[in-house]
Amino acid sequence: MTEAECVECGSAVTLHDDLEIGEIVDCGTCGAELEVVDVSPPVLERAPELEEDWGE
Amino acid sequence: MTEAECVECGSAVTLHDDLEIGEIVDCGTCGAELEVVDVSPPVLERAPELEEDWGE
Amino acid sequence: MTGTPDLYTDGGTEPPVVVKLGGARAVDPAGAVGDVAHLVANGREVVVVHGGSTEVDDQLEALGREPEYVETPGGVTGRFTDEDAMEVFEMALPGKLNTELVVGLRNAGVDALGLSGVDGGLLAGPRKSAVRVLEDGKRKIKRGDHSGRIDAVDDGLLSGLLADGYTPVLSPPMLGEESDGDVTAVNTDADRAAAAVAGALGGELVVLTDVAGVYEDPDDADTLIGAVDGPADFEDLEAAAEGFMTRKVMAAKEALEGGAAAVYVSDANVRDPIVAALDGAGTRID
Amino acid sequence: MTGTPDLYTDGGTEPPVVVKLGGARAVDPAGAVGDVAHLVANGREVVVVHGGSTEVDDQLEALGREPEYVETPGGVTGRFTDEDAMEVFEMALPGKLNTELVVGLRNAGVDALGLSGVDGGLLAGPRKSAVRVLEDGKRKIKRGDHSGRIDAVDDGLLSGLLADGYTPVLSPPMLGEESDGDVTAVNTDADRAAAAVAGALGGELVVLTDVAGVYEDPDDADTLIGAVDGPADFEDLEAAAEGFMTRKVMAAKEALEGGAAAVYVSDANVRDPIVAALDGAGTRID
Ligand SMILES: [Zn+2]
Ligand SMILES: [Zn+2]
Repeated sequence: MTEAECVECGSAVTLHDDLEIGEIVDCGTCGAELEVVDVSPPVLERAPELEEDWGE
Repeated sequence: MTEAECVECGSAVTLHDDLEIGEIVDCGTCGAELEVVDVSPPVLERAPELEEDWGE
Repeated sequence: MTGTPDLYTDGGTEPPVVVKLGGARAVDPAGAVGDVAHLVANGREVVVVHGGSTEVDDQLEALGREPEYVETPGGVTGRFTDEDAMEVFEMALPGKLNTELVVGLRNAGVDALGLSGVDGGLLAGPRKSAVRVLEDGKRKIKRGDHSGRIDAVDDGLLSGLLADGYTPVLSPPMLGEESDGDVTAVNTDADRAAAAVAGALGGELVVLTDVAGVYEDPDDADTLIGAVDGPADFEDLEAAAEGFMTRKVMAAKEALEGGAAAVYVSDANVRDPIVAALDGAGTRID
Repeated sequence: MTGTPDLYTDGGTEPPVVVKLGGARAVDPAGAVGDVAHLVANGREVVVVHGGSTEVDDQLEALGREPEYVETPGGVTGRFTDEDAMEVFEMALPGKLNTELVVGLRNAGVDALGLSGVDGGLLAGPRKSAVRVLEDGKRKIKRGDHSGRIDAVDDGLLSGLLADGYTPVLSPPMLGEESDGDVTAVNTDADRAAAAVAGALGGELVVLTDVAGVYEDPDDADTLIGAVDGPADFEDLEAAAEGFMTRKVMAAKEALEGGAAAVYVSDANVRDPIVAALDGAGTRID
């Protein structure tokens, strides 16, 4: 178990071990959706809002 | 060796054994270019004039 | 939005017909091709839009590659189009299918002219390279997608071609605009492309599919919804639509909001399928 | 055929420029793309024509198929395009290459719009399905080819697009007319397609290639032929041209006979290759 800081509220966010780049985790304190942009050490960024869309 | 009739002048045209459909033979009498359109029995037609052309 | 006939650029009172032909194998374009020829011969302006998702998969497989589909957290399944897949997409749609459809229409007497959404910037909008996906139960951001949603149609290009007697035959990709101003060919849904075109032209949109229309209960042929008129009806339609039909209904909504005169969802595999649709054979949405 | 300036449809005194970009790997379009942008920004009308034979071979090979070439009794080597090969041809040229070139030009600020010869019947002529070939020393008639020679260009379509500010980007196939009146997409040489377009538009044809121009002796860089003016000069040029350059020279002849203002054969791999060609860097034929 590792931790990283929520970029929205500054709280510590607990992360599981097999964390992958691109994964989305929720901040338990403020509820923000955070994207894992690096894993060693873990770095979180606000996850982009994306419309549900599709192509052919 | 087989023979077939030239469609241009009516002469007998001598043909070799391993004749293939599409092959062009010349009439020894009138010089016409003849296309082999069937092989058993051999049938000859006037070979079409075609421009030298090419694509990509 | 219909009712009172308006005068259109061709001097007639009928809006252009935008026909969406399927990419699904179930949708045989033969009947539709002859029907487009009838409409055009009778002076109607027609724009054809086609998809071709299964052809993309077939060509990917023929090249020894695996089509990649992703599921979004909302449950929508869609193609993930990376750079290599986009190349095959271009080969399958504007390459093979569009050329074949143009030739087929020309053999039926239609002066067909094929364009993809990148040509002349015909179908343009922001590129989306990141998608939210659900993978092994995990929500993830996946980057490198080539997709987008159309927010601009060059209707002047289409009107000009129609006025000159051509029948435009359109296909994805669209022109995806990057945040740095560059453009890229990107995937977009052909139903929604057809909807954007119908909206921009104020046309009637005919979406041909492999069922007779939208059903209240897809397992009961007697529950075909014939006409949808007004917001309350439309809510019922949205509730009734299931599976791939959800996308057709969303396209219908986008078309009408964009200015389309009416939308018809109808069966491709009947005689004269477009005329049948316009005559009320399937589901008509106003 | 040049000399006295005429007034063209755009009110200017300069004819459209028809630029033929190579399909050969040696011809890098990057310099040409920027150069087209310069010309268009300066008010010049430009039509781009491209080939892509090596891309067809690459895609055939990626699909596990063998490109088929035949030799004619006259010694000309050419692709034999059967139905399957035609499908791959459509994928490679109007599909992949045309889309990529249109996107590349749009990123350079050009309002590019791609068309193949089948679109709107732009490049049309009789289909030839039979070819005379030399196989194992035997002369044969081989049938099933998809090829043709352009005898009609829809110059009105091109003029209309140019007048509206678009830069057409054209590629084979052409529209092959069968003896029964049906049409089929068929292969045609892109140099000759460019020549037909330049003739129909009365334009200047710039054929970009991977050498500086036509040489009296290809092994001696000092023997570049700068200007060819009149029939006697042209006979010398025909005598000097060897290998693939024979086809460029034949295309030049067809362009001039069809009404082109001038033809330039010049190097693609220099800075501003089109402007350099127009300024006399390569071989100019009048
Ligand atoms: Zn937080
Ligand atoms: Zn004889």
